[in-house]
This record gives sequence, C-alpha cells and structure tokens, in this order.
Amino acid sequence: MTKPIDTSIYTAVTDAIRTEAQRILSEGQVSAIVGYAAARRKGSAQPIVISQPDDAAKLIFTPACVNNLAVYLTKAKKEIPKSGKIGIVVKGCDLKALSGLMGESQLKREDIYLIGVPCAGVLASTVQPATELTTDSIAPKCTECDAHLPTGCDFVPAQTPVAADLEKKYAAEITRLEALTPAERWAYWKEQFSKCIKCYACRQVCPFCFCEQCLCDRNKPQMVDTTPRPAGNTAWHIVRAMHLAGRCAGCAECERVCPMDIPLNLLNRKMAKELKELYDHEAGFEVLDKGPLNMFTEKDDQSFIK
Amino acid sequence: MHSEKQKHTFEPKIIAFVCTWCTYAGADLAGTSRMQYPSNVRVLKFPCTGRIDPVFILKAFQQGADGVLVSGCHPGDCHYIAGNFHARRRFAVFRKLLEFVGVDLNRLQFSWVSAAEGGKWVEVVTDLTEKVRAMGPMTEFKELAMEEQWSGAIDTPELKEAYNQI
Amino acid sequence: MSRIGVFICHCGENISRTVDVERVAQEVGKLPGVAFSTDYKYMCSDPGQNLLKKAIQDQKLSHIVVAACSPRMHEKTFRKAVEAAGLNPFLCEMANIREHCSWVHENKEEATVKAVEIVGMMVERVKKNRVLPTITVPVTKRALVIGGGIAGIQAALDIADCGHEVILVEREPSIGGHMAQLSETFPTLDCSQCIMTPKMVDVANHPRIKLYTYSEIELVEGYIGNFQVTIKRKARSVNEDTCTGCGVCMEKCPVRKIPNKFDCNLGMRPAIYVPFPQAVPNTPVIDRENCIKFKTGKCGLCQKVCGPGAVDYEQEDSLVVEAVGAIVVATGFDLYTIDEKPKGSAIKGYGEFGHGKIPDVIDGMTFERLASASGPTGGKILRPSDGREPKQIVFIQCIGSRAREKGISYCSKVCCMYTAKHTMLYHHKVHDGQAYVFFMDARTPGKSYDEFWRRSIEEEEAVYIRGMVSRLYQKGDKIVVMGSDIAVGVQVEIEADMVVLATAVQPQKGADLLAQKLGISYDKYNFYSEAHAKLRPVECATAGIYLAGACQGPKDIPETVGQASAAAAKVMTLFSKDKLEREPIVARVKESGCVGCFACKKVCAYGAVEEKEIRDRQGNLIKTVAFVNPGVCAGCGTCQATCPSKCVELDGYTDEQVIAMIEAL
Amino acid sequence: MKKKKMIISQETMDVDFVRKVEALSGTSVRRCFQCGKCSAGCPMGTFMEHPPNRVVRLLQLGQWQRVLAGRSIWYCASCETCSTRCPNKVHLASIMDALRKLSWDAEGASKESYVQLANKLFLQNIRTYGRQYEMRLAAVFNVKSGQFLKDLMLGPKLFAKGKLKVFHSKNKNMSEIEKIFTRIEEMRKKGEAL
Amino acid sequence: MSKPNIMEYSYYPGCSLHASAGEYDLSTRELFKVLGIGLTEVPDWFCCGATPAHNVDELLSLSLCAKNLELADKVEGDLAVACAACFSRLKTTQHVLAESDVKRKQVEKAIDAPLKLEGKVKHLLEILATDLGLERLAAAVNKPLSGLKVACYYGCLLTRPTDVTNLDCVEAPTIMERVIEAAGATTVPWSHRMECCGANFTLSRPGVVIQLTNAILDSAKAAGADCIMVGCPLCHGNLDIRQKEIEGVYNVEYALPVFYLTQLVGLATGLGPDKLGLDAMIVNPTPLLKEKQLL
Amino acid sequence: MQKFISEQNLNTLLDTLIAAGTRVVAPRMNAGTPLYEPLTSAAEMITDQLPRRSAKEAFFPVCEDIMTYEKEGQKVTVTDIDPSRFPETVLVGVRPCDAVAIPVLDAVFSWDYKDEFFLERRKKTTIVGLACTTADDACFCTAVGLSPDETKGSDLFLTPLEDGGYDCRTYSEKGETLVNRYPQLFSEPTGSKAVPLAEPQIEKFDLKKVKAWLDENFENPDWDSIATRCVGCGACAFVCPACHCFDIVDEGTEKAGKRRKNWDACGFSKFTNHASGHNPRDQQPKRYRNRIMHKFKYYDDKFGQTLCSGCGRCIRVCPVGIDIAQIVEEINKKDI
Repeated sequence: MTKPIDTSIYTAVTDAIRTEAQRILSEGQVSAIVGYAAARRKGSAQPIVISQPDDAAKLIFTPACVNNLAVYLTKAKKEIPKSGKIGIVVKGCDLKALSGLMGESQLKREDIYLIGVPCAGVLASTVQPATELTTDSIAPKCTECDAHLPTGCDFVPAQTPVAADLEKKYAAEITRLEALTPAERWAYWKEQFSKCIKCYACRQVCPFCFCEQCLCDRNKPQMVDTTPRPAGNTAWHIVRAMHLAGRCAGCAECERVCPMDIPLNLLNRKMAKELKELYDHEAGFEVLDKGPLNMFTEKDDQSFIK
Repeated sequence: MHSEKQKHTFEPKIIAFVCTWCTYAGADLAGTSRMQYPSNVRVLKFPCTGRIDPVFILKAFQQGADGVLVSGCHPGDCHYIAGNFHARRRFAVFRKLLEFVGVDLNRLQFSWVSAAEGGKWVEVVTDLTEKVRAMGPMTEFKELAMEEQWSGAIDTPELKEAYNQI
Repeated sequence: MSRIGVFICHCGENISRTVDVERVAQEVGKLPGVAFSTDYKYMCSDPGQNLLKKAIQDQKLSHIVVAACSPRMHEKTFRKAVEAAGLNPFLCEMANIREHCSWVHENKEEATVKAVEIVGMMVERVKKNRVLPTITVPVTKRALVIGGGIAGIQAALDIADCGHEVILVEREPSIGGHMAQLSETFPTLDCSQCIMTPKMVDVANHPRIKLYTYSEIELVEGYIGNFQVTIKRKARSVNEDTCTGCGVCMEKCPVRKIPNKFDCNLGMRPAIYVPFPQAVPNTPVIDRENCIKFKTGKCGLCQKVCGPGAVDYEQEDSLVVEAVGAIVVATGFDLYTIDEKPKGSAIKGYGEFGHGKIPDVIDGMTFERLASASGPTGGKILRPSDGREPKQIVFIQCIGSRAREKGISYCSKVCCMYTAKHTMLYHHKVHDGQAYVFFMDARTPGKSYDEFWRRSIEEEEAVYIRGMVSRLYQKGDKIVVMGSDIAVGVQVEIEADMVVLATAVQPQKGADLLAQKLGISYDKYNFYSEAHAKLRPVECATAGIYLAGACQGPKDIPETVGQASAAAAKVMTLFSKDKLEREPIVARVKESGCVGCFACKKVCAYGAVEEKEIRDRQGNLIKTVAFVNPGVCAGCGTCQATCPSKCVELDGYTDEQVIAMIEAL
Repeated sequence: MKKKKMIISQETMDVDFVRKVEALSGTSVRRCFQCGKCSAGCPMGTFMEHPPNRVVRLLQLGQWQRVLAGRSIWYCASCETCSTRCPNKVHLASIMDALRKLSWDAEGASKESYVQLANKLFLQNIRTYGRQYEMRLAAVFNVKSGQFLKDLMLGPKLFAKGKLKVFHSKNKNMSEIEKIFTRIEEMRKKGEAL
Repeated sequence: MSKPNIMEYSYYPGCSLHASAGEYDLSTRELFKVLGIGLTEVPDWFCCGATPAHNVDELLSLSLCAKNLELADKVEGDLAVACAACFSRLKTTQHVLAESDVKRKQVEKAIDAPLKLEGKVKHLLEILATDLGLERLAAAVNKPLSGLKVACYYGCLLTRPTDVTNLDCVEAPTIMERVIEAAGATTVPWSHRMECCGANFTLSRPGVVIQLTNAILDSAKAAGADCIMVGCPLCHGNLDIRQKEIEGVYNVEYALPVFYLTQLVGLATGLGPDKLGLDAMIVNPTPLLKEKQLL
Repeated sequence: MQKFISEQNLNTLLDTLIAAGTRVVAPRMNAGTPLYEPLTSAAEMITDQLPRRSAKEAFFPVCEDIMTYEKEGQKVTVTDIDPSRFPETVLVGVRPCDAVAIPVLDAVFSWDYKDEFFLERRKKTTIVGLACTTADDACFCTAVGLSPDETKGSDLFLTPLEDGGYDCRTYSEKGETLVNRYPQLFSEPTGSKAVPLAEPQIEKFDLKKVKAWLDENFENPDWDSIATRCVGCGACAFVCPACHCFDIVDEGTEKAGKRRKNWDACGFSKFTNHASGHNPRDQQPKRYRNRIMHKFKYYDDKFGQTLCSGCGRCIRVCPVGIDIAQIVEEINKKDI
C-alpha cells in the first residue's frame, strides 16, 4: 500500500542550508559550494555551483535532489574554482562516497566543508520530478538507507528525518536472482545488458570511477571491447562491478542515470553483500586506510580453493 | 587417468593462470615425473597469483575457454610474501560476481598447487577437464560475441547458421 | 613489423617422441610475424645455440621463441645466447613443450596440436615484449647493526672482521644486552660475564666498528645497497671523548637510591652512572630525571669533581646521518612482567600471582641477578623482603607463554631450560634447600639440553610437578602456592619462601615502531617476520635488511649467535659486489594516467611504492602519483592487478603480453 | 567403571557428544592442553573424584560416560575460578553447565542426587511462583531428600529474624513465565535447541 | 565524565532480598534515599534462575534473564542490582547473547520478544563508587566508621569471569575497599577475599559449605578483621547464618559480624539500626559497634 | 491518399508483413524499457510510450560491422559488408519528433560522402508515423516549430481517432505502395474526430534569433555556468533522434577481426582527443557548447536546418538535469 513519506523537514533543511551557505561564503571559509537548485521542470532540481553569498538563496533541498554531488569533487573538480575550500551539500549516502574518496587519496577532509543533509529519502528516477514522495515513488536505494543522518559533517541542520520502514528492494531482488539457476540469471542479465548503448552515464556519475584513463577506453591492449555490442556490454558491466567491489557505497547513481534502465546497483549491492559476509566490510562514514580488496587476513575464506 | 584410446565428441578448452614459483613448478614436476593428464589445458605463467587480474578470466571465457583454472602457492608460501592472499580475496569476490551474472562456477576452478605437488596438478587439471567435458561447451560468451544490437544485425541466413553452430 | 624466429627443440627424443616437431615448425611458420622457424635436436647444446645466434644475424630476427623445456630450466641459457647475438635478452621467450606437453601426453596428434598452440601463444606474447635494460644498483659497503646484545655484537664483529665498516647502535648506555645480566648459561653453566665481556671489549676496540650507545634509530630512507639512516644520539651529559671512566663522579653523586634496572631494581645506583661495572663504553650517563642539577639547578658536584671536565650539562640530543648498504636488526627481547597487559589481551596480567605485590615472588631475570656473582647480593640467593635464604623455593613455568588468554599463545622456548638451570644454581648455593618446579610440558630439544634437564631432577634433586598453579598468596612470611599435580590428580599446596616465575619472552617494546621505520613486517606479537620461514630465515622480505636473534622470535644464546653470523654472511655476500644487478621484472607507473589512489601502495608487501609529486614548470602541484622504486620492487605484479586504471605495469608481464597470449588461444 | 581399562577407538570416541558440549558451552574442548591450573584453584577439587582437568581430558577422549557417571560435575560450585584463570580460554565452568544439562538429558546418569534434587526444586519453584520461595524450597528439599531434620537448628532463629517468610507473593505475570518454559520445551522437541 | 545531579535507577532486588536478605533490601533503599538516588523496582520481575538454572539449563537461564532485562527496559535508568548472583547472571546473559547468534535467536524465540541487551546493568558497588563517586560518597558520611577494621569479601561472582561483569580487576579488585574506606573504615588485606563459599550447596551439601566458609572466616580473623562486608545475600547466608554452626564444628570462635555493604555505608551516613535491619543479623553486631562507638 | 485503418487491421497488417519476411520495427518493451525494436508479433507493439531511444537506429545502428579481416602468415584478407543484404523494413509507430529527424539526417549522410549503409537502409524502409497525444514538461517540439502531428519524414501517417482506429494518410510513394499492397485492411475515412493532440507547455523559440546569438558568442562566460555541471556522458547524444556522430574502431585479435562503426558523442572527453594528446575541447563546457552550436548553428550553416526536433529525451535522461529547452529559451531571451 502506498503511504506518503514525511518530508516536512525539507523546508527547514533548505533554510538552514541557505543560512549556512551564506555565512561560510561571506566569511570566506569556502570559495564555492556545490549544492542543488531548482530547475525549469516542475519540482525538478539540478546541481549548482555557487560562489557568491547572494546565490545561497538558490540552494534547495527537496525529494528531487537525487544527485550524488561528490562526483563534482573528483572528476569535475578541476573545473570548479580551485582556491580555498569547497563546500558541498551531502546526503548520508553521498557522504559515504566522500569517505571512500578520502580513503583513496582523492580528497582531503580539510579541503572540503561538509553540509550534511538530514534526509528521509529522494525520488526514484522512474517518476516525474514533481511527484510526491511516497513508499512507491521513493528511490530504491532509499529503502535500504542506514544513513538518514550524516555524521562527521561540519554542519548538519538540526532536523531529524522520519525514516519510513520500507521493504528492502535490492535485498529482495538479489534474493530472487540468487534463487535462480545460473542459466536463468545469465538470461536475465543478457537481456538487461543487451540494452546498453555504452553512453557511460553510469561511469561518468560514479564518484568512484575517477580514473583518468578508464581501462575500458583503452585499446592497447583492448581488455574490454569498446563497441556497444552485447559481448562488450557484458564485459564492461562485469569489470565495473568488480572495480567497485568494496568501494561502492550505494549511492545508486549509476542505476538512476542509466537511460536504458539497467539495474546496475543490483550488481554493486550484491558485491557489497558478499564483502559483508566474507570480510565484514561495509562502506560507511569512516575513512578507511585500506579497502577490503587492498588487504587480507591469513584466515580469509578459501573454501572455494582446492 | 586420461586414457588415450577414449574418444570424446567434445574436447574442452581449459586455460590455466598459474604462478611461476609454485604451480608452474608443480606442473614441471608432473612432467619430469612423466605423469599423464588430458592435453586440453593451456598454461599462462605469471610471477604470482597476485598479478592475475580478474579481467583475464573474463577474457579467457570470451576467447572461448570452456573452463578456467587459477592456481598458485599455498597460503604462507607465497614467494612474494602475500600476493596469493591478495589474490584469494580478489577471486573470492570475483567468482561471486560471475556467479551472480549467471556463469556456472563449475567452470572456474581455483587451487593451491605447490612446486612439490605434481600429482595434485594432474588431479586438478584432470578433474576440471572431465567436469567441463561433462558439462559441455561454454556457449554463453560465444553466443554473446555473435550477437549484435538489433539495429546493427544483418539478418542473413549465413549469419544465423554460424550462430546456430555454437 | 616484428621478424620472429622460432626454434623447436627435439630434446633428443624427449620432445620429438610425442610431438611432431617438424610439423610444429611448419605450422608456426605460418603465424603472422614469424620470419623463421626451424627445429633442432638439442637447442641448448653449443651447436644449437650457434644455430640460434646465426639465424638472428642472417635472418635479422627481432624476437625469439625457443620451444623446448621449462623456462625454469634454460631460460637464462637462451637469453644469454640471444644477448650474445646482439638482441636484448628479454626479447626471447621459451615455450614449454616438454614438461607441459611431450612428457605428460602420449597421443602424438594431441601433443602436436597442443605444442603448436603453446608456441603460438608465446609468439603472440613475444611480439609485445619490450627491450628491458638490466637494473644495477650501487652498493654502499657499510653495515648498520641495530642492537648491542649478543646478536648485534656477533654480527658487527663478523662483518667488521671481514673488512667492512659497521655502525652499531644501542639504545642503552652500554652494549651487552640481556646476556650481560645473566649469571651462568645453559647447558654448560659458563659464567655469562666471562664469555660476554671480551666480545664487548672487542667491539669497543675494533677499528671498523663505530659504536653509538644511548642512541636510537630516527629515520631510515633508501633501499638495498643505499640506505640513509638518521640516528638520534641522546644527550649523555658526559663527553665520551674526554671521559676516562675513572668513576669519581659516581662515587660523589649525592643521589644514591635509584633502583638499578640492570639489577632488576634489586640494587641501587647514583644519578650519574654506568649500568654495570663492565659497561662498554665505560662512560657514565646522567639520568636527568633523578639528577638534582637537572631538577633544581643546584648541586653540580659531578662536574666539579671530574678531572678531565667531561661532564657537560648543556649537551643536547643530536642527529647523525649514516649511509649504509645493509642493515642487521638485532633488537632482542623483553621479558613479560606479570602485571603488564600484553598486546591484544583484554586482561591485565596475572593478578592471581599477587600482581607483583608479594615481594618474594620474583621473575627469572631477577633470580639471575640474585645468583650472579656481580649482582646486588654478590651471588647469594636471598629474599628481597627480609634478606633470608629461602629454604623452599618454587619455580613456575609458562608465565605468559602458551597463554592465549593473556595474548601470548607461543612457547617462549628458553624457560624450561633456564628454570632447570635455576634449580641447579639454587641447589649449588643453598645446599639444604628444596626446589619445586610447576610445569605443563618440558621442552628441551637441543644439544645436551634434555640431559641438562634430567640432571636438574636426578642429581640436583629438584622436584618437578606436572601441573599449574592457580594462585599465590601471602600467609605470614610464607607464600602459599595452590597448585595441582595432574599425574596424581590432586591439589598440591606448598608453603614456599620464594617463588620464581618463568616469564615469557616478548619483543622489545616499540618493536613495531622500529619496524615501521625500517619498512619490515612483523607478526601480531611484534616479532619481526623473516622472508621465508624455512629458506630465508635471516632475511627480511625487504631487501637489504637482515634479522638476528630474539627480535625474530624466542631464541637461546647459541641460536642467536648462529643467526647473527648467518646475517653477517648475508651482508658480506651483498658486499662482495660493487653493484647489484637484478632482473628488470619490476613495476613501472604510467604517470600520465595515474590518479593517485595508491591502491598499489596499499597492496605492496615491499613498500616499493612511493608518492611522487608532479609539478608544472612554475612549481605548482599538478597531482601526486605513485612511483615504484625499482630497487625495492620484487616484481610480483600485485599492484598491477589491483590498479583500477592499469596505470602501473609489471615489465615482462604486461597486460598487452597477457592479453596477446589469451587471444592466441 | 572407574577402574575399567579405557578402550580407545573410533567407536568409543564419541565426538558428537563433544560437539554438543561445545555448542552448548560455546567453548572449545580440544583447546585444553592439560596444564591443570583449573584443578589447582578449584575450591571443590578435593570433593571431586575427577578433578576438573580430568573431566576435560575424558571429554577429549570421548569418554563422557565416565564423566557423567561420577559426582564431579555436580560438585562444581560455578565459582568460575577455572574459567577466569585458564591460560587458554577454555571456559570450563560453561563446559560443566553443558555436562549437567546433558546429564539430565541422559536421564540421571549420575550418582549425586542431592544437588540435582535441589536444582530441580529450584526450577520448579520458578515455574510455580516466578520467584524463589526459600522456605518452601528448604522444606520440600528436606522432605524429598529424607533429611527431615537437616538444618533444623537454623529454622526458628531465621524465623525470628524475619528471614523465613511463610507467605510468598506470586508474580502477577505468571503466564509469561509458564510460556517461557513451554516454548523452550517445544523448541527442544522440534530440535531447534539442544 | 559528567554526573547528573539526580540519579534514577531501575532496581532488581532479586528473590533473596524479598526473603532471607530483607535487611539488604531495607538498607539499600534507605541508603539510596539518603544519597538522593532514586530506585524504582522493576515491576513483576522474575527470579533470574540463579546458579541452578544455568547449571542444568543455560537456555532457560538466559531466557529468564533476558525476560527480566526486557521488563527492566520499561523502567527509566540503568538497572541497579544488589545480589552478586543476579548481577552475574544478568551480565552473563548480555555477554553470551551478544556473542552467539544461535543462542540469541533461541532466546528471542523463548521469550517471544526482541532482546533488550543494551541497557546497563550495575551492581550497587558500581553505583556508589563510579556513578555517585567516592568524593560525593565521602561527603555524605557524617559518622565515619573510624577504627572499624573491615574484611571485604567479594566471593566468586562479582568479578568473574573475565570480560563479563567488568566490575573491577578480575583478580585484584579494590572496589569494595574503596567504597568502605570512603566511609571512613579501615580495610584489612587478607587472602580469601575471592574464595568460594559454596553457596550453590547451601541446601544440598551443607557439609561442603561449612568447610569452605570456615576457611574464609579463618582467613579474615587471622588478618585481624573486626567484621566482614559482603555484597551478596548468598555469601551472607553462609558467613552469617552458618557461623555459629561452623564455630561448633571446628571448635573455634570467630564472632565476626557480617554486614551488607549498604548497612555499613548506611551506618556511616548516620542511618539508625532500625533502618539498616541490624537486628536481622544472626551474629550480633551490637557489641562491636558499641565498642567502636558507632552506635 | 486518406484512409481509415482499425487497430485490429493494423495488427493484421503488421503480422502479415512479419510473416512475409519483412522486418517490422516498432516501439516495444525490452526488459522494462520501451525501445524501437523488431517485432515478432504485432501484439508486442506499444503506442502509449515514447521509446527511450529514437528511431534513428533503424538507419544508423548503435554499432555495425563495416568490414572484416583475416591474417595468415604475411597475408591479409579483407571482406566488405554488402549493404544489399539489409532486409526490407517497415518502421511503425514513429513519433513525429523522431520521424522528422530522419530526412534531416539524410543531408549529412549523403553530402560529400554517400554513406551506403545509411542510404541503403533508408531506401528499404517505409516509415509509418503516429500522431502524438501526450506530452510531459520535457517535450518542446512546438518550440522548435514542429507539432505533435508533424508528418514530415513519414511515408504514412496515423492519427488516432476518438472512436478507435486511425486516420491514415500517405505522404510518399512508399506509403502508397504499402497501402496498396493490402487494400483489404484499409477502408474509407470515417469522419470521426481525432484524439486531441499533445500540447507541450513551452513558448516557441525564435530560432533565427538564437542562431544570431550563437553566431556571435562562441566565447562567452555563460557557457561555463550552463555546462559546468555536465559530467561528460553520452546519454543525451545517444537518445537524440538527430545526433549522428560515430567512431570507427577495429576489434579482434592478431589473426582476425572486424572494423566497426559505433555511436559517438561530443560530450565524451576523448571525442576530440588528438593522437598527440592535445585536446582542443579540453573542458566540459567547451564540449557542451559544441552540442548546442551543432544543433542550432553549425548544421543550419551547412544544411539550413536545425538539428533538434524537441523530443525532450536528452532532458529526461541527463544525469545532472541539463535542460536544452531551458538553455535555448534563455538564449532566446538575451539581448543581441
């Protein structure tokens, strides 16, 4: 049954973000802030970079603020004013990605000013931006959220999000797929990957796809076919899931932006599940020295090795 | 042990990624001991299992391997201190991924074979070959390689025939 | 376009019996890029090698594949031949069609097909081979030895005797280490001082040993053959060069009641002191925490009485940098103290043994000092509480050792033997006394060791009780020992005059910190890890660093001395060449693509990956990338498999080479 | 059984029993290396025919019948001294708990009846009253153990001091306690718990 | 660490305090009133199962304790426990269920409720020594127990096993000494502070108890103690109630009054004998207290 | 020619064509996503959703082989792909905003080089357009001067009628041929009213004015603010009915391989990367500027047409909410 999700705090959150942004910009604590602003289409939001205190009024937080802005601090960071600190508006899920990036030396905590957002959830990519947030219209990732309130930020509006108790969509789907035979799973993914057109939106929005030279763009050697044919598509998505294993924090941006609706986050969540089971690793707010695949213990499972 | 007289309708292609210090040496020992095993395996030598990228396994399947073997030093025996420990984690995770996208893990074998275990090398290679032989060819990746996005497909009879022959 | 030459060996009949070598040569000749293909009976023989060399010159070959036996057999041979013909040796690869083919298959057709494919694979691989220059590293022929106990002393003397300079660094004011504290040594009961002090003097007088006592390692940079070590020399407050060691300062010092650590706090020393009379160097040090001059600014007596004017209150800690080519780590051990909390344990010590509060419960080293002729009692066994001679003495083994619950699950190896020795020393000194030993297992492997233990029981009349002690408590002036004898299956109670605990051997405190400075690995207890438990037991995985003594694990004196000499031999082997040559199978970073995530650094077991800043011409930082130090890299390639963008490549095993091989199949 | 020669074979080594003990106690039996420290400190050691270390040793050999046949496990005071001081993280007190549980499952294999009786009554009391009813406990024990006059001298004194209460207030939520007992019984029947 | 001015605890007295150890209950309530610490008894608490339950049926023992923890969770504040045995069982339950998923699931099933394991369970000693703090405790003392030589008896269960109760150092605790010294008394070092009194056999094997308890009394007497202080009704039962009998068996005279810690601390805060239940003690403390001018 | 065809007859028409071996491409669901794809049965066709990708791929595939090669020894054998093997195709249910872009693409594929692959498919394909009755706030066909019943590009055009069935008009010989091949399925117009057309909520752009501004403002600071947020994926170009850039790559091994033509996107950072490593469009705003310039200026300069049909797909799929309609609207409002 569809139930509305309480987003009443978002107004107060928006106000608090604006006040804080205005303050830190005018005090010169940061040179720019990456946040969300309203866009043309009704109810929609888009990323914005502001550097003037007056522009703080443009910032918003609504259920349409789906983007993980962390991506702007890695690949796109060169194009954002580089002097001084950069402020960024982050939801809990986004913050996990930032923690990961710090662990991988892509960011320094002291270079950024974190404006954390108490978040009850954002909209799914399948609905129009003006839709009301409900148990149906909520983004699938939000059904498994354990980070409604980010911690360790420089500023978090004093609001407590009301987290709805939702059926965990990915967990349920992973369980369903796991129960299939390998041939059935292959058929499922084959159909999904066949739609892929290699637009690389998944890669481009991913905070962790920060390689300057993507393995899959190379042709000497050509490890993965670059053409958008089923063989190359499958290889691309397998390689990407492997590269994200132990790093992906579940912002689900890849899945959200896929124009072909490929459930990419399923792969990432499956990997996260395995890493939790195998090595008790979970991506969280803590900055880790080493990811689970950059370390080992002598007692690691080897039941699969003859 | 593999009998030369036995005729098989299907000869699987097995690709083995092995480290030079333990498993490659173990395979050498099998040779110097004149042990016999199926000729289906092709060995690629690496300094260490730590060097083996999961992409190689994927690539091997894409290039038509019906079975893949990855083998290195027993835990604690790595010539490079810990390369096999890193590999162990990497492959523990990668095989789960392959399984999730629908690869039958019976086609992917991992083993520790030391330089002294010529017999184990023979056993591992024979077992995998026979297991894969019983499963039949790995058609999934070969089919994929033949397939096109619909809009690029030229639906000619000769192409359809080639596809059906996999 | 490459001009590849393929040479198929018959290996007498070893290969040609099951592989149709001519057909292989023919089939392989058709492969793209193959310019020449032939077979020969013995490729590794002189005529075979000459055939190869001649073909390279005549056919202007660019790359070579020799299809023969295992590369582990003859790769070096053929690469040398190729080099002699003017090609880079790394443009030659071997295809193993013997061990991996002709010897393991009987069917000639199958074996031939397989051989063609194996050779084909190597043809594709060799096309992608690059010219690799041999890497040479200069060697600084000076060694650093860290730790001046018996291990460090032995290693330093051996290396210096071989003609190389040695820097010996010791943390304490004197060298000598734990061995200098011992009374007598098993299994021969030699006086420890008698065998130790001459070696200490040798060190002091050796022209090629530079001794830094009261000094610590601050920083280690560089790699095998080329280390730069920064050593902190703590302020001694006495000038080593001018001090004559007359000892007047110590006699006159008004502070006299500082427990002497060397004597396990049984004896007292002044604030200006040498740890023990035979110290090397025989130069006192001022203990600034207890010195009146340093505490209040008054006194200054020692300076006044010092004839040569060696006392210098102004002295400060100083740093010296030494260049060395090899390092021997010999930092030794520390004893577990019963009220200490070991690394990784939730529990604080052994409260059931009185928490170190019952004065006559002492540890083994304290017993050594009591038994030592140079000790605080002049070698008499007396109770610390009242100075009486204990008539009933109980020894308890395995205190800390083999105690998972206390965080140490290993066996300390030496306690069984030293406890047996203690019972003998006791029996020799207290003729009417009785010694009891509570033990779990007696471990006495070693030359003459078990005989020694049996002697303690059979001749020296020690009573061994197989069982542990649950608790000790004071009752009057006795110590009640609540034990059990599991052979009989009853509880045992002894009212003892003194109890000696055989405490565990642990690594030195801060061993982990030193390891981090050195870039060597250590186990969960902080013992240093050897490169290979069986075959490389004195080398660290980090090239150029060697281990000696108990810093690697519990050891007795003969083992320690043996390993010290072994480490010295390794150092001398390294120093026997002016330059270090190594295979150029090392990782290289493609800096243009590197994003500096340092995953490679995280997985490198050798610490070969460094961070390198890339700056533009104005000096602005563009980015920080990984850099692989070729001197340190061991060539395992784990970094490459880990690098997400494949911007680090292992020469000799590049992705291009591997993919080419897979695609050839 | 005590004096009988111990025959050790794959048949007599009842590993399943040991696994049950390990599951119940949450501690390893094999880890014990027989240092005897448990026996050294056991306050009840002098009362037991098998000192604690031997109980573990017999378990290691799979000779559980010998253990259950004796009084040792019922003479354990649960003081936890052994567990606390074991150098090897063997939680012997928990092993003793597990053995007593299994002894009951094995239907009174042990000789020691008084301790068992006291335990039984204690648990019955909980089931009936929710809390301990000390006076009834003592009285019923004396009746059932046939020691009518035991501690007779203590009674009046305690009574005078207000230490024995004739009336006992039952818990209001007795049904909940009954449910806990029955649920556990059901779980055991279904094999969901040991 | 900040200490709130008003402290509130839920209170689990345990069966004995409602029966044989009524004076412990009484003195606890009175003392806490004086110290301004609120106690709210857990409604409808059950027996924790004590030693007999875990002795033969760990699952039952865990379930009973888990049920009590659930009941306690409904009352504001950390859980104050007077009896060392109850304290040990409740803490053990928290520990065991946090470690074992299997047992956790079984217990959840048995009590048919989600587990509430996070609440803090504290023995009265901890509340006095840590939560209230020795300074504030000392400040509340207006009749210091000067000259009274106390042997503090811990028994088995206050500190054991390691990692479970975490009350104090497992082998060399000092918490009782610290508390009673804050009340002005002198403590004696003695050897049997933590030896077992055999409480488990009070009913079934009194002979055992007499032997073990005698050793404790003997040791305390030899150390020169005037009296013994305990924090457990079971220890008290053996040391106090059986003392006469032991004297008879061994033909000695101990005459060592056995106080609950709350009785002695209460005395120091000026509470009268009626509020401390001194008349319930079998070994009459009056002569001693008079001699030391504490009555 | 104007006719009526019932929904049932339309299905019969398509099933008949499929049975006759003609490839029928129409919107259908593929794993939850609406796409123009070959039908195996008319029942698969959906008419109520705009396919996620445009109809251009019927002529300009996502990826296609253009030749194959084999090597043996020093010999190389090259085999060309024969375009005459492309099948006859009927493309049905094409939205006006998709259909209209196809003749626009004709210009570029038959300009200085005649792209046989595109033109051969074009020749063999009959396009059946379908009037559009629903719009969301990303739709802006009317803003670029088109409409939901624009027939340009269609050989045959269907308009849904309120009483069911479609009004069916032919606009080319191909259209008429199709109708005439199965006359029994078509009947005379019924006079029934058409279902109301979609009404995109956006004002019409003055495309001349927009171009005039673009002509003058290759360098303008506004490009930065417009496109800083662009993350450089190819989603917009790949779903666009008019974008037509492609890349040619060789794939294969030392022994055999194929040369392939793939969609490419000017948003990719490597799009203009030179072999030297130099990249003239080195920053994302420059790349995004090219997209706008190409659509509203360069194509117009060269072929006199605008390269945007207002389908709104790029707006819907943009990961970071870049809205081309908003950008052009703002340019439209600027003073020149």
